[in-house]
Amino acid sequence: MSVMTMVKAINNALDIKLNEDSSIVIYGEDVGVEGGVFRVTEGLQQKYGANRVFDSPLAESAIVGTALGMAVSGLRPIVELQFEGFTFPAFNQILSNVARMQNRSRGKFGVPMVIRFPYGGGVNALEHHSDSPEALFAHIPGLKVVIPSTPHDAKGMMIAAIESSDPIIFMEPKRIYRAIKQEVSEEKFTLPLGKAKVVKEGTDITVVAFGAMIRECQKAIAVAQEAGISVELIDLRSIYPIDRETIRNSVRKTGRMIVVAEAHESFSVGSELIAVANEEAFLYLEAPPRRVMGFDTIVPLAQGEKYYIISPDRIFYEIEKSVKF
Amino acid sequence: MSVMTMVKAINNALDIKLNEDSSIVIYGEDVGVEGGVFRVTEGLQQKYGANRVFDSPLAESAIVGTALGMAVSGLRPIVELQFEGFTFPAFNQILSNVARMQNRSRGKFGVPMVIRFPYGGGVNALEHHSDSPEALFAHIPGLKVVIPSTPHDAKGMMIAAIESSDPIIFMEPKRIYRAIKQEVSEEKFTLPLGKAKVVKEGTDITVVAFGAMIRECQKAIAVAQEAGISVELIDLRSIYPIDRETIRNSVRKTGRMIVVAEAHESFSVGSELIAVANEEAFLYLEAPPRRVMGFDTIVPLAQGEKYYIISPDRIFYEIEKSVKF
Amino acid sequence: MIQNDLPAVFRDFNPLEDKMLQVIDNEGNVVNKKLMPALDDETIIDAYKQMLYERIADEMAVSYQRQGRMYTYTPNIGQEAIHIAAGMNIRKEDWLVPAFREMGTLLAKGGTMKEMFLFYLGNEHGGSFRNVRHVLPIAISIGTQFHHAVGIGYSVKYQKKDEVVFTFIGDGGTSEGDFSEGLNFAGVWQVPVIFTIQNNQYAISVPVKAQTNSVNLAVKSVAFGIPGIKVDGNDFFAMYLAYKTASEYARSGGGAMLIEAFTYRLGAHTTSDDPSKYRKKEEETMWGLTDPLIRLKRYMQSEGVWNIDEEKLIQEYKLQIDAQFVEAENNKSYPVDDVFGHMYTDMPDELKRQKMEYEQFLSWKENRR
Amino acid sequence: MIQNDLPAVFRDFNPLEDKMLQVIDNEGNVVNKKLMPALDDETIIDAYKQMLYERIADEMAVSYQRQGRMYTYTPNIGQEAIHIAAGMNIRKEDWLVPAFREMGTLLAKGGTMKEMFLFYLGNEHGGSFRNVRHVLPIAISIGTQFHHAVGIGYSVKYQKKDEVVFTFIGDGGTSEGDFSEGLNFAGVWQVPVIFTIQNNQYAISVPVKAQTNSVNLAVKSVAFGIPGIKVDGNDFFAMYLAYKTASEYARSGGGAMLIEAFTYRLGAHTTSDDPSKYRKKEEETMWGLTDPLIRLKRYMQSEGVWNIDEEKLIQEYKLQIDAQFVEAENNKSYPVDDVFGHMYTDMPDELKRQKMEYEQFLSWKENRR
Ligand SMILES: Cc1ncc(C[n+]2csc(CCOP(=O)(O)OP(=O)(O)O)c2C)c(N)n1
Ligand SMILES: Cc1ncc(C[n+]2csc(CCOP(=O)(O)OP(=O)(O)O)c2C)c(N)n1
Ligand SMILES: [Mg+2]
Ligand SMILES: [Mg+2]
Repeated sequence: MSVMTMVKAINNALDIKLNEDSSIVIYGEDVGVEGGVFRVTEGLQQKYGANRVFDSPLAESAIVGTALGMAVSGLRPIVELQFEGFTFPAFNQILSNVARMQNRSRGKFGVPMVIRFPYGGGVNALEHHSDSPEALFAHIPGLKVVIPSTPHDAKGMMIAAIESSDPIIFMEPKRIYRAIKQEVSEEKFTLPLGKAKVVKEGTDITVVAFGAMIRECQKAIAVAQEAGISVELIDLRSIYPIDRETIRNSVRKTGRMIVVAEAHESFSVGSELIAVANEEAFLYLEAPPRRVMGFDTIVPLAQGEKYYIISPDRIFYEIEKSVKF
Repeated sequence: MSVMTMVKAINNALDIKLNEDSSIVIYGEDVGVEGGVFRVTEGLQQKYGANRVFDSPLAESAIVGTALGMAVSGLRPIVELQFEGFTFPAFNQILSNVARMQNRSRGKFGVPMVIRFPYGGGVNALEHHSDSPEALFAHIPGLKVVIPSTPHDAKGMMIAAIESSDPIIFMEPKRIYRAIKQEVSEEKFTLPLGKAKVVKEGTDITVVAFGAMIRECQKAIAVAQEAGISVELIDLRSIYPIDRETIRNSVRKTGRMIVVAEAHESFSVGSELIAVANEEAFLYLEAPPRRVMGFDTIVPLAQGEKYYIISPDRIFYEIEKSVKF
Repeated sequence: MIQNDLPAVFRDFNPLEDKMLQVIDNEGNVVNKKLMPALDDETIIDAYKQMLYERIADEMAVSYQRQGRMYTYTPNIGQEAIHIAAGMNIRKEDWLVPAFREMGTLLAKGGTMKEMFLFYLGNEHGGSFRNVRHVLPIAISIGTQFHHAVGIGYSVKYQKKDEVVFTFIGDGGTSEGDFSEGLNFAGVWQVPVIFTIQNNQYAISVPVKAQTNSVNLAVKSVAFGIPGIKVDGNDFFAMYLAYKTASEYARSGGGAMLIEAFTYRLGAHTTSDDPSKYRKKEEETMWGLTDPLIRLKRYMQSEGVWNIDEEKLIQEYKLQIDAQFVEAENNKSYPVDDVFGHMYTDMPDELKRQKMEYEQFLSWKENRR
Repeated sequence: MIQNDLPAVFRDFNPLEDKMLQVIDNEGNVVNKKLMPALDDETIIDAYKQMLYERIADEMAVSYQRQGRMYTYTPNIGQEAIHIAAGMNIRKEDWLVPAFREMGTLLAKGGTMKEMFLFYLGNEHGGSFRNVRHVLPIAISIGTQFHHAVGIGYSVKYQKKDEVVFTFIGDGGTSEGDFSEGLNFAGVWQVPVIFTIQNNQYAISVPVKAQTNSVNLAVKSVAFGIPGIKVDGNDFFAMYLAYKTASEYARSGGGAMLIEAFTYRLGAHTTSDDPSKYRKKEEETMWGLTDPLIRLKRYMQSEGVWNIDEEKLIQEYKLQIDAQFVEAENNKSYPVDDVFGHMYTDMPDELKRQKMEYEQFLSWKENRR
């Protein structure tokens, strides 16, 4: 075991897999010499050479599209897109090809590749550096979309993603890249993709969140606890597919649900989870499941972000509202 | 008045606006000499000249991005993307710039432009020609997304879209481009964007649909009527923003809702409408609102489309299930 | 100056000067003897037969579509020399990353007309060419295929395999960002990829003049530091030479090459298209004179290579092709598993649920009858 | 051959031969007399002052960031000759479509350091340059700005206005699909757009050699049929001449031109970046010798144009700039309306609802205290 940040845990996962499987290559903008703008790939080029870990020209569509070419011809590429806001030049490749190659070829070609990128707000960044586009990817059939919230999960999920034969969108909550430190095993381990985790059991209300919002929820839950409200906290982890079983069991138990996420609320994970709660636990619902999410606005620059970013206060406010409904 | 198909009605709307406003230009792949692969722009180049209606090189990102440039410098461009499946090369321009220019410039630049394209299945087409990506656009703040279901609405909504100072995504259900004929006024008229329409009043259940699905719902509703079920049919028309008032009034009245749409069900308009129904009418709900939508799979080619495309049978089945809940 | 990188045989054809590689003219006369590839008669006859087969198959496909027995089809008529020349240079281990208008190359690689027909009858099993080695499925999001080819090129190089990647695009496709990005990556990575632009003069209704202001399309290679050459795409020998040279160049570690095959789409864009809307009969007639089949046949006749009973061959091909069409047409099997079954290697619960609910509906429907 | 389209003064600088336009050398000596633009002393002094102002402002911005008074900042150090030469050639009615590293040009157009600071303090009002005519806001999705510039070019031409569009990109940006698509549209539409590639040798840590295999970046113009030229970006006179010529060319209906400004990013990519990870001190030192300010100063001194009390000027600038920073820093006003108020010309009910619910929360929070 050793103490790791999420950056370190992902780096460690990449290191383990590069070491054991020579078909893995990693590339993207500045991932080689620089080790990535967040240093997630630090040291890997030195260790594994520039034909396995390297800088590509600045073109996201090509980065993703060439990775698909590699994935159908014997390699297992892992590509980094520098920020979530710069995934969109690659959107056509992702939607029209990466997600479809397996089906289009009737299974002739598997697509073992990982597209990873930092996402989310709260870091006082420029435009395009604070967004949470998970819903856009989750609506695309053929992809799996996952988001870890701890160093431990990040490592186990990354190794599972690399070992998956399906294309994985691996979103990394940049706000907690270094904010959380945790004991993580140095050994190889995997966590199943597609499974949510009950972070804390409770009986009055279910709070579903993921990524950087887990920590904010925990703060709100501490306050709720003092107010005598017993909250069950679920870390969704897999955005697509959604782990209906975990949602079902929890909402049937508590009868209440709020979804906490940074993205714009319309057409979001929040919408989807409310639909799931209705389908899976309609007769158990005691209050309308609600979204505690970002506005349908551009994420403001640093000075305005205080309004946009979900605070523990706001989460508590919504918990209380739901419980009092 | 004259009898028009939707193709003709949109053509007529474009004609009226080109005629009255010289700042309007129309371009895209094959829209000039050819008049568009569906002939929506037929005759307009001859009438207005090749500097107002013209073919562009084959590059969707450039088509949309240059239109944004025009829109901030005095023109009102209308661009055609040839099929919904080919909007994605332009996705970055749409999300990162078209939707954001107004906010980014703090209102210095308005963005009066229309991006129009045919979408949807049921026409025995190749891959990328049968998709319904409305949710992807509706999740992007800064856009309005609309879909007409009749020639009359298409005309009135198109004129309103062209006259709007905000960027409009105008999706045209290609399956009913020529399938529905209707008396439409030759005069100029507009319909407010953002408003749903109650196509048929009813008391037992609300069916929300749009585009080509309205017709399929009407068939199912006829069967339901015979079975003694009174259905209220809402044509959503505006995907973003959603007309909550119309949904609220209807669902509070009927207590039941199904959403019929062609898109993949996860993270869809269906999800969003279920969330809206919960937020607006929770205490009135008598059965879980449900999605009657496409699978989370690639839309199959012609031979497999029978499974994917929503049939009146399937709509009736879900209506009945909900009413019997 | 970038033409320094060109293989020696190409040096005289600088696209910056809009030169075009040609071996025989429209009459089938050899105009550049020293470039005539050393092919034995057998091989030339085989090439003609393959081109003829593609032509006949194409015409039949169009007629099946007209009879309402098949959906919209994309003919290849007039571009056969490119396809067969590529097909004769692509080995079993080489990769083919197609766009959507290179039927002859797909057939040469081992694909069948039955598969082509199945695809245009609306069944994914057709376009997948599942049983043909190293062929990607037909991809119609224009430009995207370039990246796939470059990625495969990287794999090949990384794995030190002796494999070359062939990929195709149309003249219209050169305007897409992916075209340029792909060539740029190929230049930086020095991968063994042969990029062919089939410049058939039109992107649906849009002529190549409206597509770009560059002097020709081969010259675009300059922007990415890879050699480029413009070749008469209706001249089988020129195309053969181009592919042979490019393959050797790629295999010897030279890297990528861009070939503009200057040709003409003699037919419609697809069976839904009416070219008379956007081009003149005279233009079509003029280009008809450059028909690659006629040219090769004239050459063969004047060189005494011609020994084909063409009418008989055509009848033979028609029977073969029709048999394949009928097989494809009769294949009505499209189980619901084909919708759900290939989305993931391991079907997630969410899809299982959707499939199950759908099957519940199907059985309700069944019972209701 | 495409160089035929080049304005006469540029004919000698064929990017295909990797020629570079230069007027003065590192020592400030005139190396190409016949190309020296006819500028009076006044103007040259003004140019130097503007470059100096940009330099000082930049250094101060970096130090505010270091003091923790401002967020991540993108310095311009070393690229001032380009910015000011462009600034002196861009008229009030001309358009500026910036990327994110052309501060001097933004200032020349009428933008203020207060706005720059406000932007880097996290307020959109800064980057919008709301009160400056014909300037688009700072756009950081690389490459996308090319299309906006081309679209404005189309507007200008359509409306028969005498306006020219200036747009910028980095060397890294040339790999994005939008770069190529934009130039291609500009070639076909023949629009009055001047595209500048600021080739500062790096895209963050990636050197230009890893970005493309083309001989230089100007040569990419060949692929799109527009004239291109490589210019010494640290030579104010060369850049001035380039912009003057390109502007005249554009205004006289010649259309677009691509200028590669060959320069060096003397500072870090941003204040979060550490160049020592990816480049050698010696390299930085070597490029330091080509510093555009030093070069221009040497020229001015040897030509007897120099009459500046630089130390005094710097002190003056520092006071001015600091005053603007303090103003920006004190502007803490960011009403919630700034989040919701600019999304649409007419706020939809949906946003009104979200805002109202948010305000309910705020008042709950207020009451709870
Ligand atoms: C990204 C994308 N945009 C638009 C289309 C629609 N489309 C299909 S074929 C075609 C024209 C292609 O022209 P070209 O590249 O010259 O190839 P050709 O058809 O002539 O072989 C268009 C616009 C598409 N398939 N993909
Ligand atoms: C589409 C896109 N991808 C990635 C980034 C992240 N990014 C910001 S600056 C930069 C490097 C840009 O290099 P270059 O174009 O040479 O401009 P320079 O910074 O040197 O001025 C990158 C990769 C971005 N802003 N936009
Ligand atoms: Mg073509
Ligand atoms: Mg740079």
